Amino acid sequence: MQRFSAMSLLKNALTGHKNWREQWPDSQPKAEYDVVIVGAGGHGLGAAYYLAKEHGITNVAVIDKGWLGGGNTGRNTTIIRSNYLYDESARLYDHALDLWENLSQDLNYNVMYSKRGVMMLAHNVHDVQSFQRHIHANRLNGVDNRWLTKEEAKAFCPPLNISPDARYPVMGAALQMRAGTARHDAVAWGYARAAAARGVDIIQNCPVIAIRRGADGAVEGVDTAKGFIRAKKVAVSAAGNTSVVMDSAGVRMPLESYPLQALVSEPVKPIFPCVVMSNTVHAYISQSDKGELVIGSGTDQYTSYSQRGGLPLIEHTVAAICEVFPIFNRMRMLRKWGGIVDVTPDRSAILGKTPVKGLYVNCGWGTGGFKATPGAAHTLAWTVARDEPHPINAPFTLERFTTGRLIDEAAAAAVAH
Amino acid sequence: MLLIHCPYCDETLPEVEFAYAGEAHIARPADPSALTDEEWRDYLFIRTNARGPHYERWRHVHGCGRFFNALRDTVTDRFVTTYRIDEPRPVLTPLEAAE
Amino acid sequence: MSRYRIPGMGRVDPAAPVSFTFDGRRYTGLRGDTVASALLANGVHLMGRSFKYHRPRGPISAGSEEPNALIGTSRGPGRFEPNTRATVQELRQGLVTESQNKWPRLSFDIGAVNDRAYMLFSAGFYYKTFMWPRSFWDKVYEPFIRAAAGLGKSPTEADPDTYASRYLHTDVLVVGGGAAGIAAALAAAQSGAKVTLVDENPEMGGALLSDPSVRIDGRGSWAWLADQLSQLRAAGVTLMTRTTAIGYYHQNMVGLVERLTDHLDQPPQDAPRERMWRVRARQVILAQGALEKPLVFDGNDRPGVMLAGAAQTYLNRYGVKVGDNAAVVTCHDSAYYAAFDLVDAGGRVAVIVDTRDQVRPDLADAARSRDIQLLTGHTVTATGGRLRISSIRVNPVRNGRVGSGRRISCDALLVSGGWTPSLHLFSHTKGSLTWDADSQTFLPRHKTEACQIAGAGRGLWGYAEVLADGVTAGMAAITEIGRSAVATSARVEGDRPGTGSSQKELPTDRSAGKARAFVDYQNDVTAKDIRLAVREGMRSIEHVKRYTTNGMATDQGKMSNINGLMIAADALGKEPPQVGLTTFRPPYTPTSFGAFAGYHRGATFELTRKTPIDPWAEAHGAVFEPVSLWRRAWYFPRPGEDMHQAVARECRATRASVGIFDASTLGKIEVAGPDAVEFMNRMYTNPWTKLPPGRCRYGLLLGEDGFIRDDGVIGRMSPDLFHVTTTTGGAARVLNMMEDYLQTEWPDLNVWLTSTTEQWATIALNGPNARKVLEPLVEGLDLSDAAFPHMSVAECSVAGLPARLFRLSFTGELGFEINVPARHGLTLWNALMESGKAYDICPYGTETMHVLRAEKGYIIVGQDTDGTVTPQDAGLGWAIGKAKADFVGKRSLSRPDIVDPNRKQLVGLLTEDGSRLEEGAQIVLDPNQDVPMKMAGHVTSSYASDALGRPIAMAVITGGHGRMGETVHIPMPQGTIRAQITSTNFYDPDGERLKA
Amino acid sequence: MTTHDHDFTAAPFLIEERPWSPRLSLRVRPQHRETLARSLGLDLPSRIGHRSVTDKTELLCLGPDEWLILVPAQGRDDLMAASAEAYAATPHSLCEISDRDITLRLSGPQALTALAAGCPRDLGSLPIGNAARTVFDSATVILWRDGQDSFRMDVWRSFLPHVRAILHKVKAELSSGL
Repeated sequence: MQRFSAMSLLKNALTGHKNWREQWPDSQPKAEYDVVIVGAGGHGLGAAYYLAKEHGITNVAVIDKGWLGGGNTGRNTTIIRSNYLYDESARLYDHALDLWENLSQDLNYNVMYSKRGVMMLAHNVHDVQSFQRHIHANRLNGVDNRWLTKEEAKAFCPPLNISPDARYPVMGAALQMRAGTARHDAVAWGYARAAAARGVDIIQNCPVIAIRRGADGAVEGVDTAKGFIRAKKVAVSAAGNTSVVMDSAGVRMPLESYPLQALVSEPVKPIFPCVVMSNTVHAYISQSDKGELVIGSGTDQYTSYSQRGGLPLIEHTVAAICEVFPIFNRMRMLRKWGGIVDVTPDRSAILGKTPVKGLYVNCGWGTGGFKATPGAAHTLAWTVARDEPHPINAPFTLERFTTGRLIDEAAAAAVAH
Repeated sequence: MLLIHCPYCDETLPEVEFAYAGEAHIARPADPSALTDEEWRDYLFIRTNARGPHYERWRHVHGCGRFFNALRDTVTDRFVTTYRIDEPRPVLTPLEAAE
Repeated sequence: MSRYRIPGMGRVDPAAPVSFTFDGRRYTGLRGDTVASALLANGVHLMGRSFKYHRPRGPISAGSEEPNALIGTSRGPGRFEPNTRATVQELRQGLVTESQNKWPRLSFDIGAVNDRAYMLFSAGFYYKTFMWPRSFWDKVYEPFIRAAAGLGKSPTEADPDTYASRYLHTDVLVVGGGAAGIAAALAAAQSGAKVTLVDENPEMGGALLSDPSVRIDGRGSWAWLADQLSQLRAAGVTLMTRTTAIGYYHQNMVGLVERLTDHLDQPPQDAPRERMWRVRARQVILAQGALEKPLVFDGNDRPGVMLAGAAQTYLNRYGVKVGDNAAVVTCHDSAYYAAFDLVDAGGRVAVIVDTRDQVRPDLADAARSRDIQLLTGHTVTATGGRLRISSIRVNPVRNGRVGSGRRISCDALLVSGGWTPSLHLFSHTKGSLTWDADSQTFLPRHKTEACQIAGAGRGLWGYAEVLADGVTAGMAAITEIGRSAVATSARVEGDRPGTGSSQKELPTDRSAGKARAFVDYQNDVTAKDIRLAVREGMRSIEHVKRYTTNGMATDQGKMSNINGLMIAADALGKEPPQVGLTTFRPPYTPTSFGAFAGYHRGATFELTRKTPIDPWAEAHGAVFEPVSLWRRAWYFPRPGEDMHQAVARECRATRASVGIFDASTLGKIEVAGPDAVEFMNRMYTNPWTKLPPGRCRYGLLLGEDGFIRDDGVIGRMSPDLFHVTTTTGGAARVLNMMEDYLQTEWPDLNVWLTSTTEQWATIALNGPNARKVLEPLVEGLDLSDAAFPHMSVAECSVAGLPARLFRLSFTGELGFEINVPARHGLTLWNALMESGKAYDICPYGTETMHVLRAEKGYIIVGQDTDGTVTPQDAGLGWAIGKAKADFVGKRSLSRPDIVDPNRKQLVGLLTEDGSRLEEGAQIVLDPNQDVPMKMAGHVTSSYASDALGRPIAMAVITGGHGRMGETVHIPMPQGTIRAQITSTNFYDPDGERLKA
Repeated sequence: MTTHDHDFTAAPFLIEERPWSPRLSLRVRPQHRETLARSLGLDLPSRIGHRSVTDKTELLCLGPDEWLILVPAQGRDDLMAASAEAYAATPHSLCEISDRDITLRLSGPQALTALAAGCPRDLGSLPIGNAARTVFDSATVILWRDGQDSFRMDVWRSFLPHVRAILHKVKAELSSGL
């Protein structure tokens, strides 16, 4: 792999950038691989990278129906945090956070992980109770997360409106300083480049038609638009389309896919230093390194694969932003787009083995998949390589929906009485 | 914003009057206690999540208040048909399926 | 009269000068000018700086697609907005504008050093560096990158303006008021259909406004236009100008934003600044025309370089000459007409450089007759000048080889790279496009919505064709909705048909690596950036776009997408459609947040529900808390009291004598019908069959997953009638859940549900003296403990009002809940306060309610439960009807993990040091472990209890019910607290006081 | 109606709060509709959104098994009695909701425009003499069209202040002439 560095940049600059090589080849499928990963998003490419890097499995193909990184990896609002309530979630997301901190150096690709702090606003007594519970649990789990008074919150994020007359007055906030954002496309590209350099084939524009199983029920490979690809191990990491792919292997999933919308404003000079989330009014906002305000919306009420999504939801989201940050009322929306998120009944991911021999799955991340990218990919690689759960992804099984051992972060933030 | 035909009001009305109510034709088992944990899980959690024609339920919550069924293409979001809760699941014509 | 203004030309009003400032300097323009046209009239081309290299830039367009001339505009405090397009902002008296992204000033900008080091800032450069040493990223590199980001400055004050929104239903919506749109609207209107015609400009007409010389039906185009508009009005067509169709949503819903005041000198009182229209149309006609493309060559961004069509617009619409000595470079016929108009208006055009070898003879002749030098088969390889173009370098191209160049001086360069049909809204619908090899453009193919596309948007050119196509579209639309009309046709003279081609960057005789040939002006993306991206493996246009940021500027690629695609396709050796076209996203042009928020700001951001007693609470200084959509009285501080003192007093008064509480927000549902009891048996965990009328019972509602969803006291009014109460936040959910089961699972049951939450005002009286306060007001009911024991309900009259009276308690004291028709709520409250005077009756709020119930161990769903708690976990196993075969959630209670004895169970906690625990504090069994610690549970409720003279707490702890008396540990930052596990029933465990 | 003598040059439309009057929700299975109608002496329209009036008692069909009854104060008790009488033979539910809703009257040349600010339905096509349960802004409302530009709006008590606030914003907006 051609190393990136300040020197190489300078050298190439002086030679008119004629000598940069392609970051990953446009591979065509071989007849057989040790592992086929379905879905070339950050999660799938990352899993391939860690398979090659940490488990020496390089005969790997990552196949995607479109272009790599063209799904939710390239459509999300790039929020990264790990201050989750339950031990299982906290471990997984904090593991991801540890990997995020060194990812640029590890991949030799600047993914611009920006530790600018994620602040979650409390608007009522119930929020305060819920956040305190998170903060205490995080402290005992070694996850950083602290309480801010509303004045401290204002000091940390000056545009914030802390007037007591607000419809939903700010009563305080929880701040995770280690959290922040990253450059989403760079994550997919960085993993793709590093994986390809280790021999992984990245096969784009190659829709999977079905997962093929043998007489013994075990996985044999995948039928694709470019023909059958033999593989004893197949890992599905297809986000919104996971149900469809798994269905072809005869595995029915506890998933529903919803449209999720996001938007950016016109670029302005730095005004917004951190990431702010308000679950009560549904406002999620940060400012990109380009100067755009990046704003996350909620999911539409109905399941859909259309990547469209309606106007009313966007109107509410923007109203919420202007309620919490009144100075943005005259800012302009530049672009809004939709993604498809796959949601499980307990809003936590499914990550690991399936009832089918040789079939692995990584899905159900809902609206929070980006932040987990390195952690999910890293532990999925382990599970695929050893055909056993990683201590960190072990709780995120399919079985939990049978036994009732749910990891219900959403319910834990139950609505107020 | 979708337009939805309420089979009870027999009018096509804006989505904001309606609430989505999940996949249709998942009947509550007559005797849940007779079910295995797996069967009960399937009832509780397993969903088709179809990419294409999808049988689903809506409630005309800000109108007549009725729950009803719909067949909607989840790729185009276009409704093929809506029907009363007591009506049988309409058979999908190949043409509609092709959509 | 400004130097570059041509008297007698344009649609501006020479008699109405308008004064404004730009970067502090005062200028005068005319009514009808945009900021750009007014500055150009004053000879000012330099209006902005680019994003990355801070290169000097002037307006390249005359419309909303402008990427360069972005300015800050303001009108007094709180009314500043950045990134306004000078080519769109209409002049108004006293308008204050400023340039952006420069320091110290526009003409001399330090940031321009980036331009010197441009070689370093190649596409994707930041992915390749800033990684060493690691710590530098947070501390040095990123802050530097972020500081350099952005164009204009964000507003810093709240916006004093208001915004409006409106729904509109129409038969036919026509987007675009040019020739095609007008023809379509008129054709449709003739059928009697309800037609709405919208255009983003201040006046209808589109390109016609820039082509006054064309004659239609024997009249000059402007006269014809005026006549058409009056015909449209006569036909009842709704005409909306300054109105942008921002997005095309499901089933023909189109979002429009109407700009109402930004162009006004003095907006009327209460006028909204903008209005969002949500239009539902049976048919949509897209007549958005086409956008002209620049040509890509070294130095194509110098101020003075401008689209030919824009120059033609400035000339004909604003009477402004963009230069004294213009040059033209083009690959499309349309630029010739711009040149001809300029000369005919007394200007000079030195040369027309056409990249094509052949030109239409009539155009060549017309050029010669105007003494315009015509160079076909030539290319432009450089431009001279710094803040304004001074010359171009032109070279002949003979079969691919670029000959030697010569310099031609000019003060303006009109460029045309051909035209791109505007299909933005069409692609919002996911309609598919097809590549047309002849015109080298994408054209609409498969439609997903009920729409027609007309005119230049379909790649048509020349008014005759476009007008005819508009009529066809209009007819098609009305036919679709079952109407009809007679098609008309228009006669066009002096039409301006034209053809052309799309180009990659122009050939040059210099090192391509050195060329500064811009594709995306604002983001400073050059042709070689795109080729570099391709070289690095970016094969889809999506990757190229994201890697180079081409097309991601505030024009959203209107200027750059196709040029970028042509270059990428060339680099990949593919046809453009194989490389793909990035999908256009709403909004069509940047749209202010305020327009989306509409009325939903401040007090009306979201509705606030208030009870009938709320005015009394407000008048008596209550502090409120938001609970779901309601606002509830939290506590009633007396002068000098803080929350803690107020709550302690309220608790003491209630336990000592009597307290009064507004419980009106509790959800209430009337469950009526012969099968009511059967329905209740199926929904709630409890058994209901044996509950006699006149009695009530605590009811517990689960989800099918077995977890607690809601609870409340339920009274049986008669054999077939239950008065169900729910939690405040749960009311709507519970009713919806009941309706769901009733309608879809058990339609056979004869039961009907009615929400009566707001029918009743509910007032709770608690305390040893509650009966004494209530008794005098009650008629038709014996309140004695014998006649009306705990958990009774009856209908009677209270204070002369019809009432449903419950005897129940959420405090452990003798308690009553009185329901009266809501409009009488305040009357009853006052009557009880009056009657309670003798007993120092004390109004209390939700906080005291929480403390009192905690002292009794009564749970709050959502606080002591969190959606993962079963009845057994909460110690409510007694509320389950063991004999019942089934009820909602029963099956889940036998799942393996649910019967696990080590589940977290609700218990009481008493700290050893008497300190008050924090709600949410985590509990461990072994305090001597390292982080991460094994947590055993957490504190769900914690209060200072006046009654017990010590703090109390409730918590869920793994296997808690089996750990009574055990000591657990709560590690806090200040140190670990020891606490003992107890029952949750802290106060009056035997419930003597209830029986008072 | 008070709309006629009102001066709409001052305000584009008029908002009045209607005085309290009894209001009941009647629920019965469609197949028992006619039987019950007979025993209660009411004319229960079968089509959702349709209304009927019998001696000062106004009825509106809100759902396949749901009717809203506006009855004069004196008629209320008789109706209750008749309902109790009929219950055994024809099971149904008659629930008093007189205090749940408050009714506004909107009238004037711009009444429709005002409603279009918050109601997504095409109210222009709502026939005079019909009614619809729908939404205005974030509140469920019942809209009765009494005339070309005369509407009644039933709103749940606690939602009224919000609805009023929005309507007043619209009023100011329309008064500005833009």
